Amino acid sequence: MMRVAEGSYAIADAVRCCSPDVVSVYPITPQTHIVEHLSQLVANGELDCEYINVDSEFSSLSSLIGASAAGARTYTSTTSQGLALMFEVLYNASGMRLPIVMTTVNRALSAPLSIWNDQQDTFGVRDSGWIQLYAENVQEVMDLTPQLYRISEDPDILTPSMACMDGYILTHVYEPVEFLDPGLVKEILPPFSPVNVLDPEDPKTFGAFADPSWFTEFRYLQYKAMERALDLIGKVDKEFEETFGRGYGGLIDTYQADDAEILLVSLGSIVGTIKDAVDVLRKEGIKVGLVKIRSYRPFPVEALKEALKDASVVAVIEKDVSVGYQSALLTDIKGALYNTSIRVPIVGFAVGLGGRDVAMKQIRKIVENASKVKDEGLELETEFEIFGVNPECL
Amino acid sequence: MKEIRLHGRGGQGAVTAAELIAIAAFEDKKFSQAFPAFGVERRGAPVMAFARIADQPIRVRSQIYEPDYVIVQDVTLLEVVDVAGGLKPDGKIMINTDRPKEKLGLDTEAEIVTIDATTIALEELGRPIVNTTMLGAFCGATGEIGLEGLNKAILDRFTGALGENNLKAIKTAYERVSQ
Amino acid sequence: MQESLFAPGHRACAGCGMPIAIKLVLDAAGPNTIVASPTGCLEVTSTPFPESSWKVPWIHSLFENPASVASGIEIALKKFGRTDINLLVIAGDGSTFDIGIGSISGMFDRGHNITYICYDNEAYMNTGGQRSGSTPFYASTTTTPIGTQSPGNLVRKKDMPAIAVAHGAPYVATASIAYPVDLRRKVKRSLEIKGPAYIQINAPCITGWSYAEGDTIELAKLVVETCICPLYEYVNGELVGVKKVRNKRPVEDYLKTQGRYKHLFHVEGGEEYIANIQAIADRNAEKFGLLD
Amino acid sequence: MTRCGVSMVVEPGSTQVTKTGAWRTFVPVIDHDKCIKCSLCEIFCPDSCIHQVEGNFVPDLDYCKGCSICAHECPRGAIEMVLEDK
Repeated sequence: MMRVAEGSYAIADAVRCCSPDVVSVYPITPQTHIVEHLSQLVANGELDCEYINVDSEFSSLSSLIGASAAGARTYTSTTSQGLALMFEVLYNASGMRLPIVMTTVNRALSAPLSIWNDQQDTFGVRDSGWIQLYAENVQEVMDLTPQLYRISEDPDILTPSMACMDGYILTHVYEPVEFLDPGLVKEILPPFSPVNVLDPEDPKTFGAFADPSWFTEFRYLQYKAMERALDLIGKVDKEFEETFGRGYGGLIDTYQADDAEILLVSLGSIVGTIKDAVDVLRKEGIKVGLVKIRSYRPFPVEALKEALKDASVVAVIEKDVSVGYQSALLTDIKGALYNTSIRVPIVGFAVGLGGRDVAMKQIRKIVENASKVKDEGLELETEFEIFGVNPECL
Repeated sequence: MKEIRLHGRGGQGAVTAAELIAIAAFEDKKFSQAFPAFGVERRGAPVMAFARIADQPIRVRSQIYEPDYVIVQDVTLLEVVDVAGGLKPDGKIMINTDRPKEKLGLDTEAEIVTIDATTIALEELGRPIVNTTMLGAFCGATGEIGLEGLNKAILDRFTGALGENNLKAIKTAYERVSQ
Repeated sequence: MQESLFAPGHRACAGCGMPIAIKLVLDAAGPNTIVASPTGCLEVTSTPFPESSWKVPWIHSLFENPASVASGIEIALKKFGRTDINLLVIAGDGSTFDIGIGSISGMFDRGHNITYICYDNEAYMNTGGQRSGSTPFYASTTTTPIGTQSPGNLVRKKDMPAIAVAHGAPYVATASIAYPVDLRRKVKRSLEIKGPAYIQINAPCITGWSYAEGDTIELAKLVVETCICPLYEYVNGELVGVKKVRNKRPVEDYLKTQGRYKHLFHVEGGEEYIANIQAIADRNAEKFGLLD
Repeated sequence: MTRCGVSMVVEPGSTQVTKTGAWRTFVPVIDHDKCIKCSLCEIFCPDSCIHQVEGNFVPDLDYCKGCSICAHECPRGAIEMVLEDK
């Protein structure tokens, strides 16, 4: 059934359809509406789960480590400072191969304190061993939720995952969405049946310490599971499409990309604005297209090679900066193409930091800059730009 | 696509009004989107919200800079906010005031629609909360959302006497601007 | 009266209790003071860049660490021989009761000469009113909402002052914005006593508690007069003073004025819940000897 | 804004550039004849905006948000909240 709902409310309902056993929460803007709606579902008896208000994000994820190890399907959500406080626990969850699913609302990191959206928080934990998928709109986050449980809990994967959604822009928007049918969700999401649980009948040790003769092997196995996830993400997206009639293209998606000379690469909610900009620019005769990244970890190298190989210039647009060297998605994409025969110039633009609005005219300017690279070649000093800085500061 | 910008003060329900526009438009079988100008403003501070209505799914997610319509819930905002900023010349601005429009000192080519929503809200709701009343004015002055859809959106949101009284306030405002 | 060290132009809600507490604390501490604060309403409403309401030096770092930041300030000042400066942490209850309690424990334990002020509005108000460790029984918050399966918060308010006393903090007190003379005196006393001090100030939140405009001080009085919030002070672990309640009011007088308790007057079992709150108030009256 | 590289701290008391009086709907009107100069209005004002000027307590309307705490707490009922015609 389609109706207008707030993004956070819709996500909470999607979580309900996945029947988590334990939900552990700590408030932080702009994630909070999700867990507030979940608490109301529990208070109304519409969601039968254990819901705990804990003392910090550190505790919320830590408590889910315990719950997941005890065999529960678990859920939490966080953002920004909360994700940073979880940093230590993130590695712990993935290292113990606990299939926790978390909605990670993207927000800038302090200082200066900002409650607004960018993606430095999740890019900052890209190496933590969590699957990261980024969504363009509320519907995509909703649909990702059961998909992530399915992927994370797969016995060949057993890796925690996060659905990344832009703070406010998606959490606080009201738009028409198709609500999930819990019955159909059950068709694609079997009950969680972990092999290893904390159980006195079959006592196992979780989180043993590993000396140098073993640590590498733990990481190797995680790395291999993440590689297998590359296939499963696409497969589950297809299964979802067959059941619900909505598919997202798997690891990446493209828009007007077939004959595009200028290819924009981006992820998250900005993708929608870019699609509208592409339509406008196409009407003006500019051959521009878009590659939308859905899966950032695992990183879809092969899919990207295929998508980018014929472009004259690639412009990466992301809400991230790696202070000291460019930005995460840009350097990853350059890295993916370096040892190939694809020699397309790649430029990057950090936009929307700390919630700065990204409108069509900024996308147009980025395309103009990229077009100049196409015609005149790449100048190394303009390879990466923090876009739209107040001239007083330059 | 039609774009609407709403100006109010924290606590006056500007975000709810934007949400109701989105729901009402959806009731009219259109696509819609509503969102606040995200801030840390507290009760009483000037706030903004936005809404879009279109025949196709809406993808753009930037704020609205050149609105077709502007709704101003509190006339005192005119002193502190450029409420008509970017408003399209063929657009409309709806302002809650009992002052004559020529005395508002608004710099816009767009049509100015005034309505004393505070008085209507006090009469029908007993409180000077004008967000729904102004939607009646928006509905009557622009036709971008239908009264029926708006009424349904209101009843989804407000139950009992509050819902009914809101419908009355909307109807009064709708009729006043439609005259 | 001197000009306030907390400048106007801050963005707190009209009628907010917190800035009243801050004003009174700074009045008592004076200009020779440094303040550390966590993330929260106080921080976002008083320091929107490039502005600040603070006329004393002030630092924000994170939500969970102001006690540790202040500890660092204190030892640096000691290194520079500047032991004459008043050092305050001013934090809300979310930071104090929950996420920052580890840092606070460390600060008490190490015995830093810092006065830790908690302005207590009994929930995470900056993020829209979620339950904190300070939320009292049966209050409706956005994460302990009313529903067919829930009458609001079902966990008692954490006794943070007792935790401070148990750490051996030499000065621990509770105060209220409705009693400004008492509040200022307690801040001054905490600064005279060497070592860590903890003062918890009841500060109503107009949006989170949902009450009528202008009632902020009235509610701050009622919570004391009903004995729900006893005002007391401990020096070196000994209870040395309480604010006597001359005319003890029934808890209903306090509860009925607030949206967060509205359900208690119509849900099934509401009377029992109110009786439970009354029992807490009665116990406070007896434990602290609030009545003559 | 301070140029990059230098500290991005701000000046003391600088929120005073923001006139929160713009938030107000009701304005306090003080009857100086009834006033007994107890200063409770000044003490309880969350916006530090009531001060004694030439003996009388007056709200600084640049900052007064119209919260009405002063009117509620005045022991003589000397303060009335009036709908402001801006």
